[in-house]
This record gives sequence, structure tokens and C-alpha cells, in this order.
Amino acid sequence: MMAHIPVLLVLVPLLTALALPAVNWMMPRLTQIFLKSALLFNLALAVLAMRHVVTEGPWHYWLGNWAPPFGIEFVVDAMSGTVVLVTAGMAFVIALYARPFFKMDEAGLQARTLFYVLFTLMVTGVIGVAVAGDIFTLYVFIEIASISSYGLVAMGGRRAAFAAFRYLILGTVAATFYLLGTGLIFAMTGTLNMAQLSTLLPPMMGSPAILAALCFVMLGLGTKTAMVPLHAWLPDAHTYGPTPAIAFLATALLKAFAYGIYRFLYQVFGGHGQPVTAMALQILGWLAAAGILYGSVMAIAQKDFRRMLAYSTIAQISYIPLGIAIGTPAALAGAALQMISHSMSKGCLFMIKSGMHLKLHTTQISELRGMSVVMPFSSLALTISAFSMIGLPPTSGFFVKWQLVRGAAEAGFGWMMAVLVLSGLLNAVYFFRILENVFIRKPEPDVHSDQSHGPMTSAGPELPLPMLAAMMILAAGILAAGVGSGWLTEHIFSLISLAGGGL
Amino acid sequence: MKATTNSIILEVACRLLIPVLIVFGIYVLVHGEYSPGGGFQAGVVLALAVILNRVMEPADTKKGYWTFKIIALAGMGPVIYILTGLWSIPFGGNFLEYSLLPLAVHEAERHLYGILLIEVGVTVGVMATIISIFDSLGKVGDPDDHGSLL
Amino acid sequence: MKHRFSRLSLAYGLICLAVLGIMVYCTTFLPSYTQLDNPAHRNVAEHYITQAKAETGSPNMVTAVLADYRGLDTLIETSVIFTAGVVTYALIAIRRRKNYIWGGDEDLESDD
Amino acid sequence: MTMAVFFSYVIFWLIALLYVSGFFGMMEHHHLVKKLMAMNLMQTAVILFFLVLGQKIGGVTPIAVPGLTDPDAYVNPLPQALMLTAIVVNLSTTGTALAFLIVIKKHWNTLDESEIMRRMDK
Repeated sequence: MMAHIPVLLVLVPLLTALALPAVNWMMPRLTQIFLKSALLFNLALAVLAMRHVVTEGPWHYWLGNWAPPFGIEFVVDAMSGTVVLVTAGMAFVIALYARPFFKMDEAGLQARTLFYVLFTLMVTGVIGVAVAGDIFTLYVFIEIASISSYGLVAMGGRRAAFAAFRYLILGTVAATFYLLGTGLIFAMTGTLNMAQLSTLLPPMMGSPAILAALCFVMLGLGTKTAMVPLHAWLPDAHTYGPTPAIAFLATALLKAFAYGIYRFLYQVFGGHGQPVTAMALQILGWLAAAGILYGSVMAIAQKDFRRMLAYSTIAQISYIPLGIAIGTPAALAGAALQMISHSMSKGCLFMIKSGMHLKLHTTQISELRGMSVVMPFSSLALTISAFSMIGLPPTSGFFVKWQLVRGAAEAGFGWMMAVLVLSGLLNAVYFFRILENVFIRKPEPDVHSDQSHGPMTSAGPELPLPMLAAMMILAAGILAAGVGSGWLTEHIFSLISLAGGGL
Repeated sequence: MKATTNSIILEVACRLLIPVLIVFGIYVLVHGEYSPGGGFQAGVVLALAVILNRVMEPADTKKGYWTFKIIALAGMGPVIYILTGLWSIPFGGNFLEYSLLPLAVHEAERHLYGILLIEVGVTVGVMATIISIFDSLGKVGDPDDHGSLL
Repeated sequence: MKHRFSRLSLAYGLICLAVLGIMVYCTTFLPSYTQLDNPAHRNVAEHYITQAKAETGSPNMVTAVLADYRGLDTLIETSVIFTAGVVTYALIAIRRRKNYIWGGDEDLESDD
Repeated sequence: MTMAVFFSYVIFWLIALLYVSGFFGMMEHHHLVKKLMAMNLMQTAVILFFLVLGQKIGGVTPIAVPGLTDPDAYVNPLPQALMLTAIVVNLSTTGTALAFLIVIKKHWNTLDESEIMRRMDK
């Protein structure tokens, strides 16, 4: 069984998703236990896969035992292992967290089952994007992750349905771009396997057809990652979608597509060694810097915490392409650490957002006064994750910025260092504004009369236990990743390959 | 007063077509390795047979179709596929390695049986999904569904 | 209903013409399908055409590629259509008075 | 350049035209159903593009005929298999989008994008 972990990583969530309606129909009481144990098992598999990668190098798995150019190949290396680990971990935590979100009538239970079906399908897609070693298989995984995320966003209500439709239109256009790029690559080389492409493509990089393929693939993946000129779908979908779905979308799905950009630029198109790809990386760096600044400035302008989180996601997700664009080992380690760090802190912030929603019945920043009195644990978690977003020392966000700045200095990108420092300041502006409201300002008397008239009945003093527990797990994770970042960099991120030969 | 059918023409046509569609669907499924065809096409044709049956009935009897159960059935299709793929793992193969399936036939023929099994899975999945989409859409105009529609 | 073009339409049209020009230019560098030695016909496809019958026993090469050589794609594709069925059911068929997932924007609205 | 080679490129250009017309329709129209139709045009164009890549002059259907062993006699089966997958994915996307449209129509009572955008902020 150990030898089949790369394929089991995909199959376990897929099988869970497929069997969940049947389990719900036959044995409704076992649904949640089944779901959570499967996700926990998947997390264990991800840890085992990572251990194997660390001890024995990249892991190749031939499906159906067909040799690579003819069959499909799965590859787990240090970077994709990180994505898989983040995805599996966040999936488990969010599944823990999401329990109080559903009403316990018949429709609510059906909705819960279908929600988890789509959720696990999305987990499948994200893990598949990370491990696929074949560009068409990558497309199919992108589509399963995307379609389930459209459905999940649309479950949030009437505004969410419209936001999801726009997301669907843009996402599908992005997918056609990607598929067109795949077609051009296939026409020029006759293969779809990434490892073979990395040897076949370099001699023909000068051809306009390959250049067009590069542009189309990057446009497609860039739209899905919400890189800056192509981010139009993200704010509405983030604001109106149901929280557990959006938390997973922002933390895992976007990272997987950012990882796809890395995969293509470094392991298919040859990285900094190719002049054309080096130019593409340069442009990617500019766009990422623009995204960081644009997202931060727009976040400052927002009055609603939900919308602020959406723009903050645009800013934070751009750190990964920035690290990819710089392309030194330190910068790539920073990008990989950002995948871990941002998923935990942003996931935590989304959970806090729902907590505010539940307890204070508002997400307007100006109405959060005195939140620290009513919700002490949430306020603590908010502080930790805000510190991580800003990049203050004990949290993992600091080490992300540290690695990226170091990488930019090594590669001689002075302006990128300036952007990183500036973005830290901008993040500080918008998060300290919230922290000021939460901790320092005195509450107005009628804001939280503390009678919960929402659809949920809060059992404990602050929030339902699963929500608090998930929040605390993530907050502890942020600190742990900060403390352990040296270890992570030394043992895992140092294995991230820079060139096409790494596959 | 309840009608038993929408119209006599529809009913006669459907009664003629449905058995043909079912037979043709099964033919497309099992003959997929030798001629154009396969699981998807078979699934769509078989779903069409069921949908025609539903179209034939008058609108007011459309209540109570087993939509949630059919979602469960749609999930079972890919599960058949996955189990076929996993079947070779105890015998030392990789996922979907049909040549190691424990069947007492020639190696290439094992591939044929493997392909047939997964095509059955695909057929079940596609058929049940299309029926479930039709049933969901059939609920759109229900009186207890608030709001005006289309 | 007659569609009216606005001033923006002209800009859109120009963008599209530019994209069309780039695409036409780039496709002239692709090998034509009339050249039988082009990579799309040679590299992997030739193996499928010549070996599929012997390796998979299926004379239909498309089935052989779909279900055997690239069997995983088909699995995921079946799951994709299952996803579509689930989305349709979840959005349309579930009976509900209001929103059934808490935490969407409708919970902030006061109407019931 | 022979006539056949020239017209093989003309097919590419026509496909590019189809793709770009979908792109234009998506930007130009404010009606959501028309946007969806434009999206389908783009998807179809990509499918045609792949299928043309697999074409051969005089090639037969890729089903092995006894006695015909020349690989050039059959058209390329790989793009056909890939597009079978892509068509199903497109079908799923379109189905999902139509479900969304039903929900949108139910809740907003219109399918005009600018109208809904205007009412979103309220």
C-alpha cells in the first residue's frame, strides 16, 4: 500500500466524495465520522508522502504502469508535497470547523452532505493539480476543482449566485486559454508529459507558437490564481460565498494554481535558463508586485471586514508568484512558506469573520469596537493572524518576508525589496485599524446586546466549540510554522528544484 | 381531474422508442471496444430512455422522484471505476493496471475486461447524473418553491 | 430586441482584432496536419496507433487511449459530470425557506 | 505551398475567428445567457482546434482494420480521446452555469448583468 500513496492522495478524497451521498442515504449517522476519518487519513498520507520525498527525492508514479510519455504520471516533489500537505491539513481543519454552519432540518442535512461532497471534490482537484505530471490531466483536475468551487460559492445566497456565475464565466474562459496553450504545445511537440516536454521544448523556445502557448497557459493559470489584472472575479466571490468554502478556496485552491505557474515556468518551460521564460518570469514579477500593492491599497479602502479580506487575499497570494519570479532558492523557500503561512492565517481570519458575524451580527470594521471583551479567544487568534499577515517576528509571515527579501537581494531586484517592505507597512495600516477597534476603542452600549437571534444558537460563552477549536489550531499553527521555519527551510524547501532537470 | 398521459401520440412514440433505446444503449456500452461508442454515449442513451418515460407522464405526477437516491447512484458509477482500478493493487500492479487483474484469460483480453468494467462504471455515473439533473430541473416550477421563475 | 453597439464596442472589437491577428500569426508557425511527419502525429500518437491492439486488445484506439493509457482522465471526467449533477441538485432541488447555509450574505439582511 | 497545406492553415484561422468572436460576445453582451453562449463558442473553438491537429488527409477512423498496419492510414486517436474528455467537462460547466442562471433569475428576476450589478450594492 505504501507504494501507491501518490495515487491514494487523490483517490481517498474522491472516493469519499462519491460515497458520501450513499453513506448519507444508508447510514445518516455515520456521515460525519466517515468524512472526518477519511480527511484525517488523507492528511496522514500527505505526511507520509512528504517524508518519502524528503528521504528519497521526487516520487514518480505511473498510472496503469504505462511508461510516462504514453501513460499518465504523478510526481510528488518538495513543492507539490507542500501544496498537498497544506491542502490536506486545511481540508481537515475546515471540515472540523464547518459543523455549526448547517441547520439541522432535513433540507439542511441534505445541503450539508452535498456541501461536503463538493468540498471533498475540490480537495481532490487541488491535490490532483499538485501531483499531476501531465498537462492534460492537470486541465481535468483544474476543472474539477473549479466546478466544485463555483458550486460552493453559489451556495451562499442570491448575491453569491451572481458572483459565482461571473466566477464561472471568467474561470471557464481561463480554462479555454489553458487548453488552447496545451493544444499549441501538443501541436509542436506531440506529447503531453511534463518531463518529456522539459527536454523537447528548449530547442524550440524561439518559435512564436510556443511563445503564444506560454502566454495562453499563463493567462489561464493567472486568472485562476487571481493575479492582478485578472482578479475581477475574486472580491465578490470572497465576500458573498459561504465561509467554509471560501476559506478553503482562498487557502488551498489559489495556492494550487500558483503552484501550477511554478510548475509550468520551471519544470516545463525551463526557468531562468531560457531567455523567453526569463522574460515571462520578469513580467510575472511586475504583475505580482502590482498585485501586492493594489490589493493592500484596496484593502485599506474597505469598510467591510469581508471585503477587506478579499483584497488582502489578492495581495497575499501575489507573494507566491513574486517568489517564483525571483527564482533563487531562498525566494522559492519563501514562496513555499507563504503557502503554509497564508493558508493558516487567512483561514483563521475567515473563521474569525464568521465568528463576528455570529456573535456581533456585523462585519463592518467600525462596529467591531470592544470585540476583545465579548470574544477574547477570537481576538487573540485575530491578533496572531494579523501579525502573520503584517510580518511581525514570532509568526510565520515574518519569515516569508525575510526569505523573499533575502532572495530579492541575492538576485539583485532592489525594487522588489522596496515593494515587500512597503506592503508590510500597508498591511500594518489596515490590520492595526482593526486591532485598534477590537482592543482599544470602547464599545458603544447597544452594539452587542448579547442575545443571539441568528439562525444558530451559540452554546458556549463565545462561539461553538468546533469553531473555536479550529481557530486555535490554526493560530497555534501560525506560531509553530514561525518557530519551525528554519527547520522547514533546511529540510524541505531546500529540495525545491529550480531547473527542468529536476523532474 | 387527473390525466394519465400527456398525449396519445407522445405515449405511443415513447412506448416504441424506450425499449429500442435501452437495447441500443447496452449495445453501445458493450461494443465500445470494437466500434465508436463507450460509456458516455451509452450512459446518455440510457438516461434518455428514463427521461422519455418521465416526459410521457403528465406534469402533476412528477412528484416524489428519487432525486437524492439517484445522486447516490451517480456516485456509485465512479466508485465502480475506482474499485476496478484498485483491484490490481493486491496483485502487485499499479492503479488501473488491467493486465494484473485476476482473470484466467490472455493478458490483452484482461485489458478488455478491465475496460468493459470501467465503462460500466462510467455508464452508471453518466446515466444517473443526467437523470438527476432532469429531475432537479423538474422541481423548478413547484408550487412550494417560492419566487417567480423564468 | 435589437442590440445597440456602444463606443466601448469599438474598443472591444479592436482588442479582438488584435488577438485574432496574433493568433493567425502564431498558427502559421504550427506544422500543418498535411505533413505526416509532424510531431503531433509521430511522437506518442504513432505508438498508440501501432501498439494499441497488441497492448490493450481493443481495436478501437480511441477507447484504448481513453480507458486504458489515459484512464485516470476518464475517471476524473466522470467525477466532473457527477459534480455538475451535485451542484444542480444542491442549488435547485433542495426545498428551503431561506438560505440553508449560515454565513452567506443573506444572514445580514433583516427580512425573513 | 500546395493548396491542401494552405487550406489546412485556413482552418486554423477560421477556428481563431470563432474563438475571438466568442471573446467579443463575452465582452459586448450584458445578458448572462448570451455570455454563456459566447463562452460555449470559445470552448467549441478549442475542441475544433484539437480535432484538426489530429487530422490526416485520407485517414480513416482510428479503429484497427485487419491488414491495414500503416500508422499514417489512421487519423490520430489522441486528440479525439482528449476532446471526448473536454466535451464532457464543457457539458458540466454549461449545466452548472444554467443551474446558476435559474437561481439568479429566481432571486433577482432579471438576467441583465449591469442591472444586477447596480442592485448588488444595495
